[in-house]
Amino acid sequence: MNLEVNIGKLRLKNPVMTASGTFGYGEEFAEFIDLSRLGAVVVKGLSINAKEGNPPPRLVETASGMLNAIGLQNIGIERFIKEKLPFLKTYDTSVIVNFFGDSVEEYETAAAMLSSQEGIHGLEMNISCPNKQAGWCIFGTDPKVTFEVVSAVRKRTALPLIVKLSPNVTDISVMARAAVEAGADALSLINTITGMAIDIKTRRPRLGNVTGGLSGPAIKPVALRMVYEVYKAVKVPVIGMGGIMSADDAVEFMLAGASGIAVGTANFVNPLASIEILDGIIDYMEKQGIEAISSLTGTAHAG
Amino acid sequence: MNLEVNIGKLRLKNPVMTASGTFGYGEEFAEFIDLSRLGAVVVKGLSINAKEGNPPPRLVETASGMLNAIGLQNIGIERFIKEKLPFLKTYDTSVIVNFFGDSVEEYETAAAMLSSQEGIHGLEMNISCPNKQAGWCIFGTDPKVTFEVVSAVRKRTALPLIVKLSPNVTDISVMARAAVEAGADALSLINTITGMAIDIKTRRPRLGNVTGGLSGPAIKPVALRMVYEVYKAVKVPVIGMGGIMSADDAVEFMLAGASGIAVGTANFVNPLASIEILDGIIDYMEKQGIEAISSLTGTAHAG
Amino acid sequence: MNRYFRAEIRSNRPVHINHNLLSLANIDPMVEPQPGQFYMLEVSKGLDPLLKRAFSLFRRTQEGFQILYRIKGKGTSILKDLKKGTVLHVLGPLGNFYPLPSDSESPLVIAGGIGIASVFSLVEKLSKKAFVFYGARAEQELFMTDALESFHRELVLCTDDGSCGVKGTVVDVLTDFIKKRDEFHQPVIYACGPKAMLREIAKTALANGVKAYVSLEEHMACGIGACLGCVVKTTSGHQRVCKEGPVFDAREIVW
Amino acid sequence: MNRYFRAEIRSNRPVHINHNLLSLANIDPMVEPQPGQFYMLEVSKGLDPLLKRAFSLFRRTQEGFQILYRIKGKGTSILKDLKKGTVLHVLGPLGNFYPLPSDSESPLVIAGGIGIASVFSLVEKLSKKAFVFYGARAEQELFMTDALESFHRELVLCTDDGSCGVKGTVVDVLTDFIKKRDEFHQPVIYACGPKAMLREIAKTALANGVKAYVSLEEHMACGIGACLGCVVKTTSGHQRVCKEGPVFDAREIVW
Ligand SMILES: Cc1cc2nc3c(=O)[nH]c(=O)nc-3n(C[C@H](O)[C@H](O)[C@H](O)COP(=O)(O)OP(=O)(O)OC[C@H]3O[C@@H](n4cnc5c(N)ncnc54)[C@H](O)[C@@H]3O)c2cc1C
Ligand SMILES: Cc1cc2nc3c(=O)[nH]c(=O)nc-3n(C[C@H](O)[C@H](O)[C@H](O)COP(=O)(O)OP(=O)(O)OC[C@H]3O[C@@H](n4cnc5c(N)ncnc54)[C@H](O)[C@@H]3O)c2cc1C
Ligand SMILES: Cc1cc2nc3c(=O)[nH]c(=O)nc-3n(C[C@H](O)[C@H](O)[C@H](O)COP(=O)(O)O)c2cc1C
Ligand SMILES: Cc1cc2nc3c(=O)[nH]c(=O)nc-3n(C[C@H](O)[C@H](O)[C@H](O)COP(=O)(O)O)c2cc1C
Ligand code: FES
Ligand code: FES
Repeated sequence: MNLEVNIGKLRLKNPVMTASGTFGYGEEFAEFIDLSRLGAVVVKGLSINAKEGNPPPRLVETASGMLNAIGLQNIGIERFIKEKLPFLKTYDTSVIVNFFGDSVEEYETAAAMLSSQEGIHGLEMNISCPNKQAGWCIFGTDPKVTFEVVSAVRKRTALPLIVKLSPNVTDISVMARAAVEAGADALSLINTITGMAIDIKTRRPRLGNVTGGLSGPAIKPVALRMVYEVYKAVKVPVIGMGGIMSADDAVEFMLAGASGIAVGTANFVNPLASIEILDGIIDYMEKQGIEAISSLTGTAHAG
Repeated sequence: MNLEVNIGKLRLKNPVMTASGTFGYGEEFAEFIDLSRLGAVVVKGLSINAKEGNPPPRLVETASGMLNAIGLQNIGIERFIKEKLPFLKTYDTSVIVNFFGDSVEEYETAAAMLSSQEGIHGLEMNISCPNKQAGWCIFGTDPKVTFEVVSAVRKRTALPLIVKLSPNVTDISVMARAAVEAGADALSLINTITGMAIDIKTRRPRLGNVTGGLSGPAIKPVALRMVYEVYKAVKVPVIGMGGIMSADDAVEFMLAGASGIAVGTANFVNPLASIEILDGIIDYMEKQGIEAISSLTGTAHAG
Repeated sequence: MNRYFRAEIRSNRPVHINHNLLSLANIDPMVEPQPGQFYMLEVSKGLDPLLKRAFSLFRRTQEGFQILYRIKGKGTSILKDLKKGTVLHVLGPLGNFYPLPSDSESPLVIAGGIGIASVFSLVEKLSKKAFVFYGARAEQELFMTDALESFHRELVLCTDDGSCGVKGTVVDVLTDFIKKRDEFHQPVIYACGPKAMLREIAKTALANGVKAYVSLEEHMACGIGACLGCVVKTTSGHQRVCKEGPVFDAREIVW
Repeated sequence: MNRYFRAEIRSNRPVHINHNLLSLANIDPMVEPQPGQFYMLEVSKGLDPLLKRAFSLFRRTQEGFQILYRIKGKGTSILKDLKKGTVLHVLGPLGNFYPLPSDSESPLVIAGGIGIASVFSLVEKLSKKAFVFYGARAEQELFMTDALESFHRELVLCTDDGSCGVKGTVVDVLTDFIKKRDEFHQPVIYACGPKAMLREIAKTALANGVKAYVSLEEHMACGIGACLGCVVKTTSGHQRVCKEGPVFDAREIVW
């Protein structure tokens, strides 16, 4: 049985990754699962400088989902490299670093800083965070701006470059094509869908930031549709995510067109989720007599 | 206690309506609830000629939601007027007719046909159905086209004109402004979010139409956020919907900016839902000492 | 008298691996059901699973009614764990029902697997001597045969593996049966089971000029004709399984 | 030895209107908890509610541990109906714990309402004579007072309506108490309760130069420091209640 998948130039031992922001810097989960079993660890989004993020409250549970407005709190690239990366290097897994910036220059600098590091196997560029700050959100919703910022970053890194798309757009395939034309090696989707919740007693928004990003099983049908559309629109590999809670969900994303998948909110519900999903995929392959997992990708499009 | 709300020129006895397509032509629910208690009955979307809709399967349940790909099956405006409207007229409620067309001309003709009928109190123009057929779906995702079709319809009807917005857009407030500039008296939102599901045994999409519209509690946070945004963007009344299952949900939409609300998928889960929500709103008003329900609208924006 | 009512679970016991018999007692007055009709049952008070589940009337009882169900997915897995005393909201009886045979017609009831749930009360009700063909994969998957036998109809059991009754499918048996049909003046078929089985039965019936009623399934949201989600293709366009069905004249279905 | 383990419900009984005591027995080996730590409990196997719920260690037992909880919303309403024998996935013990007093310090434990759940096992553990102030709205809302009394600490009960003990809030009592504090060399406060109460306690403590530890609550997704969802504002930036907390030095919180 062959579990390997290729995400552009990046070869992963299996298709199961962790979704950025739901797995900390990896170490938080090391006591529960063997990180070496994962296809890749994708860490919390980093910026050049540390960020405090949004004021609390930052979380609201919703029907089969949750809203978060973390606001990209992170320790900054330097501390990550010093304090977190050495730990991750001790595991036999690929390390993908999610990053963002407030300007094209910041994106370029961040990419360059990360690309000079040994032990980082790929970059995931977040152009899609719905926690609007300093107007940078537009990177992920206007194809021209997407093209510009991805092109700029492409020139600064030789690492496999994954661009993470926002679902908060009219036509995700337009965004996908813009990113690919600008040099993305792969695309990951979806990031959270912007939502909100109001407390009817206080009559105020529940989140400190008013709006937040919806994740979890509630959004799975939307995520799956977008992966299906993007698979049709571009030739590069797609990493699918959005509400994956089980191996069945993961397989659905692969059938829709994903080459790899990422487990997000499920990590909160069950710290073993990523590994249980991997085991479930293996089980599905055995039962269905599937030799290579990569043969599943996009088969729902046939016929 | 004053439950009345104004949707443009249309005065409703209370804010509770039924969402188009989830309440049939009203008669299906008449054995369960007293239709006269509703603020308005909004009927299934009509076109000039009857439509067969999409091939089955048309429904998939998802986490706290459902996908539908009905494909706008309906009996056509003439049969509606002959067979269904007389029944609705026997109730003391407002009748709002949801309609659509495959072209600007069809929209115009449909609006004119409906506007000559006594017993119809308002029109809801569906420009937002995600069940793509004949390319007409673009009416709801391109502000220029929205402006054009709404302007055309506006000239053909003196009835209160509600334009129903699609959530499948980058910026809902742009769409809202286009509809209002073209003459909409009110806006309703959200229609369903496009999604899909795949059967991992057959490896085929579960819906006959491949994609469908996601509704139910899963989408509530997104719907609420869009109502909040649209309330800020335009001056006309907003009818909020998307996952309203309880009076608390309904109140949340009003706080976000809705003048009226519509109960959709909840009607399937519980045929008494609309009336129970109305009763729950009355209860909330009593407990919170609220004199006029209309005073709630938009109060989450304050401060 | 209302088609939306509360019912209390009186018992909910396994009749076989993955199959349960649920006995409900109505708390509110209920409308009298007919064989072939169905109910939509609330399986959880939460938002997931969201929709009610459709189950045929298995049998009317003094205190209410029974449902025979297969544990299939999320909803039925929750249902199987519900205990005596639990109160559920129920919608029904819904849909049309099996039209009873005229005096000159001989009823021929065919059930495949869990399809027995839909025709059981029909067999019970049929006043004249009815033939009942009931098939499953193996003996253990034939349920409630004692009860069926107690009705004293002509009962033919079939299993794919021959572990009980005739070895073969009900369709094989039906085909044989129809061939020697002079003993029969005017057979009329009532069938419920997997779609593939029903399609074959329809074919056989049509080929032999025999009237056949089939009970169909489609995913449902409302159960009362409002959502248009449960349609099947018929010769006169899309028809709702929950309203024009679940029982259809086999000739009208575009298979 | 694992912080993600299965536990079986041994009992789940009301101790008052809307408050239950849940006794769990660990099936897998569990890590020894400390007073002030908490657990994330699975309340449903379905997808709604989705997240686990946070509850303080109430008391360590021989077979596992206990949770004292208030039935608040969706999750706890489901939890209260779970029966003996139900197996839950549990994450914990999580977070930091109450730092025990030094020999020269006199512990002063303050609980408001359900806040008793967090400090109960601390009271049990404190070797030296501790003062315990426990307040609620009315007598019926003071739980487990018998058990508290059995520890033979100095127990001061307060109720808003005076139906039991001192009439007034624990903050009033604390203020009085601190004024006459020469009988006390070095008090150290441990407090859990509504945020407004903790803020007042912090104010009083600061004003009187008394050390105070408060246990805070925030909505949580992961419970293990990964999501950054549960932060509170502190003098050294955002700190995670699930990791750096739930127990904080009152001086460090930006109230
Ligand atoms: C008119 C009618 C009568 C029925 N009578 C019986 C009966 O007497 N006994 C019995 O065991 N089953 C019966 N079924 C099938 C029963 O409704 C499904 O097995 C059940 O809904 C499965 O629910 P689940 O949550 O366990 O499965 P899941 O697969 O988790 O359900 C997911 C969704 O698909 C729907 N669904 C799945 N399978 C079916 C199906 N075959 N038909 C309709 N909807 C489905 C569910 O209702 C739910 O909305 C009947 C179906 C219909 C339409
Ligand atoms: C560290 C910690 C220890 C706690 N210890 C206890 C305890 O021992 N006994 C007790 O009764 N309660 C305790 N709580 C509060 C308890 O977590 C909430 O009452 C519970 O989560 C409510 O869940 P629900 O589904 O019933 O309410 P809902 O309001 O329906 O919950 C909706 C969402 O909000 C979250 N939430 C709601 N209220 C709180 C809250 N006060 N704190 C954190 N999250 C909340 C829920 O976890 C859920 O995600 C503790 C909270 C924390 C953070
Ligand atoms: C608490 C939280 C924090 C997140 N932080 C980031 C982030 O820093 N960068 C990013 O690209 N995506 C972030 N995401 C989005 C996830 O990586 C993922 O795209 C999204 O949650 C959908 O997947 P899921 O439904 O499986 O969680 C975050 C999501 C959550 C829930
Ligand atoms: C089965 C079904 C059919 C629908 N048909 C229509 C329609 O004909 N016209 C329309 O404007 N919206 C239609 N809708 C959208 C609803 O009116 C509503 O906007 C949407 O379902 C969100 O609300 P809910 O989550 O409360 O269901 C339909 C929705 C469902 C579930
Ligand atoms: S289930 Fe809604 S029309 Fe049949
Ligand atoms: S709950 Fe996730 S960091 Fe605290």
